[in-house]
Amino acid sequence: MTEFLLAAAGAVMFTVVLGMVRILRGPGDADRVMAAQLLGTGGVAALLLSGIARGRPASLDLALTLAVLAAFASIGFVKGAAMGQDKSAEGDDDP
Amino acid sequence: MSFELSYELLVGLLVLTAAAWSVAARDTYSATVGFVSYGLLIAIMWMQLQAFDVALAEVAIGSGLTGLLLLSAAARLRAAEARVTSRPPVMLRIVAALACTAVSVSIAATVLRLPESAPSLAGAAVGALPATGLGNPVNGVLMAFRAFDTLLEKVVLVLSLVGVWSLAPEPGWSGRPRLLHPFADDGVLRFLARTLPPIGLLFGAHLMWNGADEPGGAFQGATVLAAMWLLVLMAGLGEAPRIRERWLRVAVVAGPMTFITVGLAGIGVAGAFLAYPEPHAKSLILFVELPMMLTIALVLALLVAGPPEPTAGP
Amino acid sequence: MSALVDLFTVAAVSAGILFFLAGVVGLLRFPDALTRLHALTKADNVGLGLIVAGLLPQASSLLEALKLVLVWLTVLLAGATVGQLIARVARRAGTRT
Amino acid sequence: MSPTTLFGLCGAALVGIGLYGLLTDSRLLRKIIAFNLVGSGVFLLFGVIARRGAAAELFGDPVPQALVITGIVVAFSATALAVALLLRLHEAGGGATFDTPADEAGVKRPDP
Amino acid sequence: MTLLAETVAPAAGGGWLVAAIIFPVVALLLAVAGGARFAARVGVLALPAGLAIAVAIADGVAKHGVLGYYVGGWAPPLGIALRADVLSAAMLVTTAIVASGAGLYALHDFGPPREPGGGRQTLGFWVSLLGAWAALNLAFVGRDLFNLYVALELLTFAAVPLVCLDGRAPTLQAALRYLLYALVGSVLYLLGAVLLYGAFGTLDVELLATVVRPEPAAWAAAALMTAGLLAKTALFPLHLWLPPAHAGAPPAASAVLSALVVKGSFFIVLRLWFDALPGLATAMAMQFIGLLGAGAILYGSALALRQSRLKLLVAYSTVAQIGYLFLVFPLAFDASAGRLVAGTALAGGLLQAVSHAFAKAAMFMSAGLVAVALGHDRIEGFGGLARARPVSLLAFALAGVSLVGLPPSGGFAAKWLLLSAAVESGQWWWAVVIVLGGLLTGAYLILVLMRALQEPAAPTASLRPVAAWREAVPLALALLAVLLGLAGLAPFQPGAGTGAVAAAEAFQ
Repeated sequence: MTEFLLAAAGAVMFTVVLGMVRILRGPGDADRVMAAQLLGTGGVAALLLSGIARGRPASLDLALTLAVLAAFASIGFVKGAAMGQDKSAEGDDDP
Repeated sequence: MSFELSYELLVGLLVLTAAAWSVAARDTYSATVGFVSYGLLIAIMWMQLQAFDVALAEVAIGSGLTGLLLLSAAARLRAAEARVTSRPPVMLRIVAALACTAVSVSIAATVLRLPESAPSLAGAAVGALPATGLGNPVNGVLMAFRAFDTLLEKVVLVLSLVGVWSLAPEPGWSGRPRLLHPFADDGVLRFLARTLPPIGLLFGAHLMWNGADEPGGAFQGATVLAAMWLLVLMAGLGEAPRIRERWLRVAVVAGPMTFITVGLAGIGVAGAFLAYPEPHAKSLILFVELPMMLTIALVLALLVAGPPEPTAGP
Repeated sequence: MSALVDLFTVAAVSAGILFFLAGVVGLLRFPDALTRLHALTKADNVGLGLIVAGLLPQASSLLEALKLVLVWLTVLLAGATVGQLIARVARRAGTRT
Repeated sequence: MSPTTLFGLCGAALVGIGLYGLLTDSRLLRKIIAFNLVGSGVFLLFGVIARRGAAAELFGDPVPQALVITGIVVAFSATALAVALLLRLHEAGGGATFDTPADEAGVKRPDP
Repeated sequence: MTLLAETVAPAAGGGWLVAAIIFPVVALLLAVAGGARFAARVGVLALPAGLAIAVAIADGVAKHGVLGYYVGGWAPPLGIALRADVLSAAMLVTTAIVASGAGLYALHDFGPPREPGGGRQTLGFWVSLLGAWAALNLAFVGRDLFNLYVALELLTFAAVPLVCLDGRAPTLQAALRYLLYALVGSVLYLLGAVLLYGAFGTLDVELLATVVRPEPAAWAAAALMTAGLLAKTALFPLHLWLPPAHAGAPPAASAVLSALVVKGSFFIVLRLWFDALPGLATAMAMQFIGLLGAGAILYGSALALRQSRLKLLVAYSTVAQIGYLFLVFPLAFDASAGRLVAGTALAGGLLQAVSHAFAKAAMFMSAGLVAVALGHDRIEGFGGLARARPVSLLAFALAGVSLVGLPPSGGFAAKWLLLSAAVESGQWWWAVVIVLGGLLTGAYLILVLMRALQEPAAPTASLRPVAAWREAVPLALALLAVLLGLAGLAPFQPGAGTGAVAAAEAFQ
């Protein structure tokens, strides 16, 4: 069972690698943030799988922290986008 | 074992790709997203190194709070950054690349040639741990053996917060940070800000409490709390504090002050500054960690929020 | 009994990975940001859900099982919200350019 | 190759990548990101040292692990202060790099 | 008299070492909690008390030779040790005096705010001053390389906000540049500490000295840590951040930055090479550090000569004077023993650090007063200054006497010791650099004084008034720098210097 779960963790990480192409290619900011979001979820899944496989309860705490805070970075993106738009609307970009 | 290694190889490659991307990407915003992913991946690496306390800190700080900080900065600087088109001459870049490669190679060579029988303080730490009453040796180092570093690092946090505050433009001093200015049509965010914080609060407290014996601790717990507080403020559910408010300032220094008070009491009771009398060591440490968690959470959140600014925009 | 449980775990986790894979393929292949977002949110929520379901019988204590479920709920909650917010930004960016 | 060797190489490479970014990119936010890469490369090396020092039924030496946690806090404060400085500089008309020299003569000195 | 003691003895009086660090920390926390109005008061009250603590440590060191403390009762390598020797005591007292002077001087600019909403600069200044003081004290008594890293970071976070208190774009830029240099410097230092821990399993200075072997890990660590610390000390050619940062800050802040803050990282370089890794020094490496020092002296002085603004001139003079500090390394290297020895050269370096602290603080403060009086600090417009502001100018000139190295100043004593170390060790080329640097320093200072002695181009009626007590502070510091030669030379006579060498060798 341990081997299977570890292999599963590896497989999830592999899909995440594929998703990282979107971070590199874009084209929009939204695409990049989505890829980062996928990375977060994939990371959570990989942590759960390898944590259970090796019997490390600490990795569940780690996964939960990741789940709580991965969303957080994405909110930063949204907030940042809103602030960026406010700024260009105010037209104070040029000194 | 070889399977394990290939998993680690994959993680290592991903980490390096994300790092290279966050340096090489033309657009700063995409570089920042790359850096946030890097923070997630490096945490997985820490887990592979069996350093769960560090992994928790890295996830919370590296991907969460730093991500928010950098992403919102990148958004605000977008126009100015885009105007920067000049790049250093090719020759200079080649020289820099060669020099950096040389540094990397020599560090790698040094690390690889370290003695096979690695010197370690693990034995000493485990041997001294019973005197602290804690079960988590990392926390023992942080709160007892090297408590002095931990105390001073909290002072670093307070100093940098005052440094950030002192950057406020004169009319905005004692106003609210821009990140926390209320932001229009936020029904969805409000929903999240109502549902997630109870989970986060519970979990943050769990991390701190658990940290005495298992991976975790005041710092990791505080980061989760800081994130929850920021979420509530960003969604406009709570009033962002003005920095002239007395309760805020008192809370900012409460942690280090308690730490110092307990430390000074240690001179009389246990014979040295920051020494704990043995039977009460664990309860004293938890007593110090509680206000420290409050202070850390506040300071981290306020550092992310940035200097207060006069209200503008929607 | 234990073999049956293990079989369930293998099946659920494998299905979860398939969903992850599908989500990634969607993220890579779909033509615009909104459809890509659609593919992604469906896939990673269900994918993670299946993996959590598969891991539940392997948990060594009730607390561990609870944490597993909590992780899933958190990701579900955050994913749904952030998906909405990203969609809004993507739409606004789309109409602006 | 053992995992500590692998991660040791990664840490060394991260330091190099970060230094390169610090030296060659004139955009200040990118310099801040690059500094974070160098920092986390150094932390990773600390982690490798900790893992090598596994003894007394521990997976790693707790002392370097604790030092890294302290280091992460310090690096975060540094990033926050640097970002705040950068945003303030931007708003004061200083641009996003060191290349646009802030105008010494054009700015009024505050009268004491 | 030994400059560096070789054994830790947690003796009576070690508690003062904790007090020296914790006392300013408590004061700064109270200032944050109390707000700007309260901060200025706490700061003023803390200054004399901190001075008293420093004097108590110096007294203890004079009695016992060395003070030591194990924080939390945990002995190294697991715990953290603090220790004060003669070197630490001298720097602690100097820091306390200069910080007190700066605080007194700053009361005018950063006193309690008048309107309730104000006080941004007041709070920032006092909290940073107290933070820098705590950090410097830790740098002087810390004996654990990671603890010293924390001291370096505390110092950075206290010093950077001081640069840009006025919030103008040029000072913000200078502050950010300073921050980036400082951060890279400390991360390199940390990397070196990692390698040392990995190779030898301890970060304690005393223990490291007993276990370090000359091998690649130790060399790499020493190189990285030294490079990082040199960037923080602004040694040529890593000095680029210093002139704009020190020249743009408010005068009281410039005084603290130029006189004290750069000495914190220099002191750790000393600790590293003399205490932690004494056997690692090679003739080549030491000559190289000396070469950078010589470059700093000549380049900094030459650029100071070309400045048209007084505060920039004073800042470039700091770049040059830092160079002298690093001549200690080649001069203290004993080629036959293959290691650094504490002797005449180290005594000269210490005296240079102390006398430069007093002189440079006095210079920045008087330059600030001149700028207030005239409304600018362009040297070409200084005509008539000698008549209008004689006290400020006298303070500036007296500080200059020490920087140039004229007898009987502290600067003279320092340069005399360095020169005699150069002669003793037969390294005449450093003597040439020292003399040449003195001449250049004299040249740029005389140019300023000659301008000030000229008749004014226009009537000086537009001068703004300056309170007499503000002029007294730099004058007192400058007098200290001059008188230091009389007091300071006595224990460091060439004879006493060789005595220190003998004593140091006896311990090894």
